[in-house]
Amino acid sequence: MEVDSKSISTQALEELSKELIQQRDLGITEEGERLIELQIGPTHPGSGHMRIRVWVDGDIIVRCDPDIGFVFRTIEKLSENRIYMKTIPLVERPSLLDTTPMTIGYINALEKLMGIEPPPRAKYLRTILAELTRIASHLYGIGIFAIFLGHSTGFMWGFGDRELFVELANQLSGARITYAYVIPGGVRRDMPQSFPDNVEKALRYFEKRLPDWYKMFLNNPVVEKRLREVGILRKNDAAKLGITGPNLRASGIEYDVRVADPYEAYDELDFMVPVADEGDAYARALVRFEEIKQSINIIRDALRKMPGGDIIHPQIARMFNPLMKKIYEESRRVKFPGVFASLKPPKGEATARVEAGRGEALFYLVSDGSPRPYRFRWTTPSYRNAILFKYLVPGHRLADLPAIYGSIDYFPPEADR
Amino acid sequence: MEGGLVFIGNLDLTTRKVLRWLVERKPLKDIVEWATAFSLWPVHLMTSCCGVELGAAYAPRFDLERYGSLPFVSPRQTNLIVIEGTLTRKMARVARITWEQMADPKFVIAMGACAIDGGLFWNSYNVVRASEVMPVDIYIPGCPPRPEALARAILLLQQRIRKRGLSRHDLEMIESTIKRIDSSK
Amino acid sequence: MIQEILLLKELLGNNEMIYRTVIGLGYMLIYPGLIMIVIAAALLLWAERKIVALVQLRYGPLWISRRIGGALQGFADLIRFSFQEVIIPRRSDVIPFLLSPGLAILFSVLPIAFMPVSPYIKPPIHSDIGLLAAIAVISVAPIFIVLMGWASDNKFAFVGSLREALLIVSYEIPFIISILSMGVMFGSLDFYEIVERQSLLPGMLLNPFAFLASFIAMLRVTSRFPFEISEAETEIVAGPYTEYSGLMFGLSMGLAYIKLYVYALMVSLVFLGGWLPIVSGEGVIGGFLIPSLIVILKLTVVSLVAVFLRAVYGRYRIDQAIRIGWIHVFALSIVSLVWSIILVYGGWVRWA
Amino acid sequence: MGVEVDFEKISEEISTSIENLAPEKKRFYKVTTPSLGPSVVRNIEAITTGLKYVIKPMRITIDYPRQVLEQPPWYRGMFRLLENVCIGCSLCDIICPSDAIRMVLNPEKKKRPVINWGRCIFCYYCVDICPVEAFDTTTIHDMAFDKYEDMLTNLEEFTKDPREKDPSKGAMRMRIKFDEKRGFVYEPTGKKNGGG
Repeated sequence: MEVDSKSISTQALEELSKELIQQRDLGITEEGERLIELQIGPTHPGSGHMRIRVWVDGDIIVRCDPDIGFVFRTIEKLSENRIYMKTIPLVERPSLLDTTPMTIGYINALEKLMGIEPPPRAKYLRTILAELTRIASHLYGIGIFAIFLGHSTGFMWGFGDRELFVELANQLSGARITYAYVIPGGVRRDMPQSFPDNVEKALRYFEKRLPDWYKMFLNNPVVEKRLREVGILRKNDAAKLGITGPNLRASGIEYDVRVADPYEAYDELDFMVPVADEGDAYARALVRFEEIKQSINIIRDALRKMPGGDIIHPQIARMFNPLMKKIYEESRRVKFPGVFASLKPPKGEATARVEAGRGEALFYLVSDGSPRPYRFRWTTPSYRNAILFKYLVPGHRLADLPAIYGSIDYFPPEADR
Repeated sequence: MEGGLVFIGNLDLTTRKVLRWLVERKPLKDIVEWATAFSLWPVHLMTSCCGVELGAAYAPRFDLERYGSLPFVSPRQTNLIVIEGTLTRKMARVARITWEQMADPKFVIAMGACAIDGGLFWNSYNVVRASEVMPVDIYIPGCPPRPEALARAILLLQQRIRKRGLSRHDLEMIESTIKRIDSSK
Repeated sequence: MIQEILLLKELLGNNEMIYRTVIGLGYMLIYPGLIMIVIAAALLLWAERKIVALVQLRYGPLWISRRIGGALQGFADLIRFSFQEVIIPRRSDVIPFLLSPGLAILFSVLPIAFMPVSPYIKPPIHSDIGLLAAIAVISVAPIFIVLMGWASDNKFAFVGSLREALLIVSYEIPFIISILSMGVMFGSLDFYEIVERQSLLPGMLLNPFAFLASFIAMLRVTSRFPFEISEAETEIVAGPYTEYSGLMFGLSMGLAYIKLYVYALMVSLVFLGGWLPIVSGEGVIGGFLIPSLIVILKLTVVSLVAVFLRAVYGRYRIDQAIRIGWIHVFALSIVSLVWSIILVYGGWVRWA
Repeated sequence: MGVEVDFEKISEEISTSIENLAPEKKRFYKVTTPSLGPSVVRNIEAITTGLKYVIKPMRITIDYPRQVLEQPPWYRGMFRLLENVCIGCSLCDIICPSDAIRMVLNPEKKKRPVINWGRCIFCYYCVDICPVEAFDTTTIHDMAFDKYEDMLTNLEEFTKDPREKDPSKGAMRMRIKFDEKRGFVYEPTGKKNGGG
C-alpha cells in the first residue's frame, strides 16, 4: 500500500489506520456510538506488562492505543549517578531475555571511550554467549506467541528448549540469565573444558527436535490459519516506521547490524541472515525460526575458530595484584582490579550499536572525565517496535490482537527501560 | 432448644456463627487448608522482568504445576499474587487493585530484590516496595530468583497454610493492613 | 439391620411407585448422575492436565498424592473454590448472576434422565424419543452461559457470551443433524433400540461422516480446543466466567466438563455401541454394574481424546470457526444425513 | 499537532544507506514459506506428533525438593564473609550496584561489610573485586524467607556458613548431563545436599 501523506504524525497515523480499515473492506467507515472500549490491561493474560486500549466495533478493532510505561524504571537517569561498572547490571534488567547483546553494546561504547579493545578470545566468548541468549530469547518469544494463540504446547516446548541454552550459559558464566559476563576489556571467566562438547550435544538435540516443532507449531493448520495474512507490514511502511530486527527482515528489508556494522567476532564468522517478503505474522514467526538455525551455525563456527590467549586486555591484567594474578592463571577467572571501582574514561562521547534478539539497540555515552557518565542514552528495539500496535492492529478482529502482539515479540520492560 | 425457639435473633449473625462453627471444625478445617495449600493459583499479573523466571518456573524443567499451582487468568478465580520484580508507581496501583479484586483467602509472594527492597533500583524515584502496597507473606531474594527459589517459596507457603491455618492468616492480614494505615497517618 | 433391609426391599418390590422413585433419584443423583459426574469431572480435570503435561515434557499435578500421580488435584481445586469468597460485583444483575451457573448445570445433567447405561435398570424417563428429548434438553444449557456473561456487567464477559451465542448456533445444528441422521439410519429414536442395532457394527463405522461431524461439533459445544473461543483467555480473560469467583466459578468451571461427560455419553451410546458387547443381563451386577462400566469406559475414551487435543491445537479465530462450522461441519452433517437415507432406502441396512 | 517530518526524504535516505551499509549482500537469503500440504494431512501429523510424546514421554522435569541441581562451582549463590581475611578496604561497598553491602564496625572498631539479602542481585562484583578473597562462596540459590528481618544480616550472621541453613538439605544432588537424544538428563551424584 502506498501512503501519499508526506508527513507522519499521530493524526496522520490515525488517518492511515482508517485508510487501512477501508482497504480491508470491512465495511466500517466511521466511528460511531457502537464502539466499545476494551482495556486489555496489565492484569490480563494477553497483555504482558502493559495496557492496550482497543476500541472495537463488533469484533473489529477500529483503534488501538498501547499504554506503555508500566515498567519505566528510570535507568538512564540512574546510570548518571552511578559509576560505570554499576551500569552493566542495570542495562541487563530491561531486556532480561537477551542480556548479553545489551551489555556488549554498553561495553563497546565504554571501550571506545577508554580506547581499549578486548583480546580476540574474549570477543569470541562474547559472541557465543550473545548467540546463546539470542536463541533463548527467540524461543521465549515463540513460547509467548504460542500461548497467545492458545497453543500451550508451543509455550511449554519453547520454554523447555530454552532451558537448554540457559543452562549452557549458566555453565559458561555462573548465572541463569543475568550474566554480567562482559566487562570492560574482556570477559569475566574463560569457558570450562566440557563446554564445547556440551554445546555440540545441545545443538544436535535441538536440531533433532526442529521437525517436531514444525509439525506441531508452524505447519499446524490452526496456527497457520491464525497467522497468515494477519498484521501485514509492507516494506515501505517498515522503513518509514523505523522498525528493527526480525520484524524488519520479515518485511523484506535486508538489514542486520551484525552484517552492516560488524562488532565483536561477527565479521570473521560464517552465517546468513534470513529475510522474508510477506511481512505477515507467519513470516515473522518463520524468520525467528530461521534465525535460531543461523545462530546455531554461528555458535558452531565460533567454537571451531576460537583463538587461544588472554580473555582480558593486558592493560587491565597489569593492574592485578599477585593473588589476582594467581587466580587468573589457575582458574581463568578475572578478578576486578581496584580501578574498576572508579573507572574514569577520558572526556568524549561514543556510540555503539548491536543486533539484540528483537532488533537494533543503540548506545550513546558521554563522559566528562568523572567516574560517572555525564549522559547515557539507550534506544532499545522494543521501543522502536512499539508503534506497530497503533499501525498493525486496527482493522483486524479482536482475536488477532494477541496474534499480532506475539508476532512482533514486544517486551514492555525493554521498551520502557 | 431453650424456650422452644429456634428461629430467633439476627439471621445474618446466626448464619455467620453456624458457618464459622462449621468451618472451624477439625476435619473440615483440615480439608480446606489441605485443598488451599495444594491449589495456589497465581494471578496473571506481570509486574516486571522477573516474569521471565516465573514463566520458566511453570515450564517443563521446573514445572511448579506439580505442587498444584496453576497460573490462571483473572484475579477473581485466583488466590496467589506473585509480585514479579520492580513495582513502579504506575504498576503499584494496578497491583493493589488486582489484590483487592481477588477473593479471600489470598496470599502474596514478593519475588526478586526489586519487589523486596528496590534492588538495583533502590534509589529510583519511580519504584515502590511491594510491602508498601500489600501485606507480603513470602520473600524471595535474588535478581531474578531462580525457578527453584520460587518453588521453595510455594512449598514454604504450603507449609505455612497447613501449620498456621487460614484464620490466622486472615487475622495477620488485617493487622498488617491496620498497621500500614496507622503508619501512613 | 438385615431385617430392615429385607423389609425395605419387600416394600419397594411391592410398591412400583416408591421403587421407581428411589431408583430414579439414585440414577439422577448418584450413579450415573450428579455425584458420579462431579467425580468424573474432577478426575477429567486432572487427566487433562496430566495428558497435556505428557506432551509438554513435564509431570503435571503430582505432589498432592504422589502414589496415584496426583489424582486428587481436581478435588483439591473444587474444595478450594467451594470455600473461597464469592464476590458479587455491585453492578451485576444479581439474580441471573447467581442462578445461571446452577441452571446451566441442571440442564446439562438432566439429559441423563433419558439416557440408559444398562439393559437392566432403565433411566427414569424411558421414552421412545429419548434421543430427541436428550438433545432438546441439553441445547437449553448454553442460554444460561449467555446469561452469565450478560448478568456480569463486564465487557469481556459480554464479548464472551456473544461469541458463545454465535458459535452455539453454528455447531448445535450440525450436531443435531448428524445425531438425527443416526436416528434415521437406525429407524428409531429410542436409545435401547439404537444400542441393540449396533450389535453387528458400531454406529461410527456405519456412518463415519456423522461420527466425525458430531465429534467436531461436540468439541465446540463443550468448548474444547481448537474451538475454545468463548473463554479464550488471552483475548477475553475467561469469557462469560470472568467475574465469577469461589463456588460460582467452581460450578462454571465444572460445567464444561459436565457437558463433556454428557455429550460423550451420548456419543458412546449412539456411535460406539453403548454397553455392547454385553447384550442383556440379570441382576444388579450383571445387568447394571458391568454394562454401565463398559459405557463409562467408552465415554472416558471419547472425553480423553477430546481433552488431549488441547496439547495439539491453538484456538481458531471466531470467524474462522464459524466458517468451518457452517461450511465444513454442516456439509459433513448433511452428507451423513444423505448417507443414512441412501443406506436405509437402498436397503443396505434392515432392522427387524 | 505533532512534528512535521519530510518522510519521503528520510525513506530515501534509509534505503540508500541500507544499500551502502550492506556490502555483503550474499549474507542475506530469502525465506520462502514451504509449500504446506493439505490441511487434513497436517492435522494428522500434528496429532501423531502429540501422540508420540504421550506414548513415549520425554520429561525434562527435575523433581525439585527431592533432587537439587548441582551447579558449577563458580555458580553465583549465597556467600559469607571470612572475617579474619577481610582487610576492611570497602571496595565491595563501593562497587555494589544495588547498595546491598554496608560497612559496619566490628567490636575491634574495624570496618567489615554486612549484606542485605533482600537487595542483593548476586552479580558477584563484591567477590571479584575483593583483593584478598575474603568471601566464601556457595551455590545455594533457592532461599525464600518468611520475614523481611531475616534477610538483613549483621556481622555475626554474615560470617555464618549459609550451607547450614540450606533449605534443600538432604535432597539428592543431580548432575546435568547434556545428551543428544533427550536434551539433558539428570545423573545422581550419590551425594546428599548440604551438611557434607
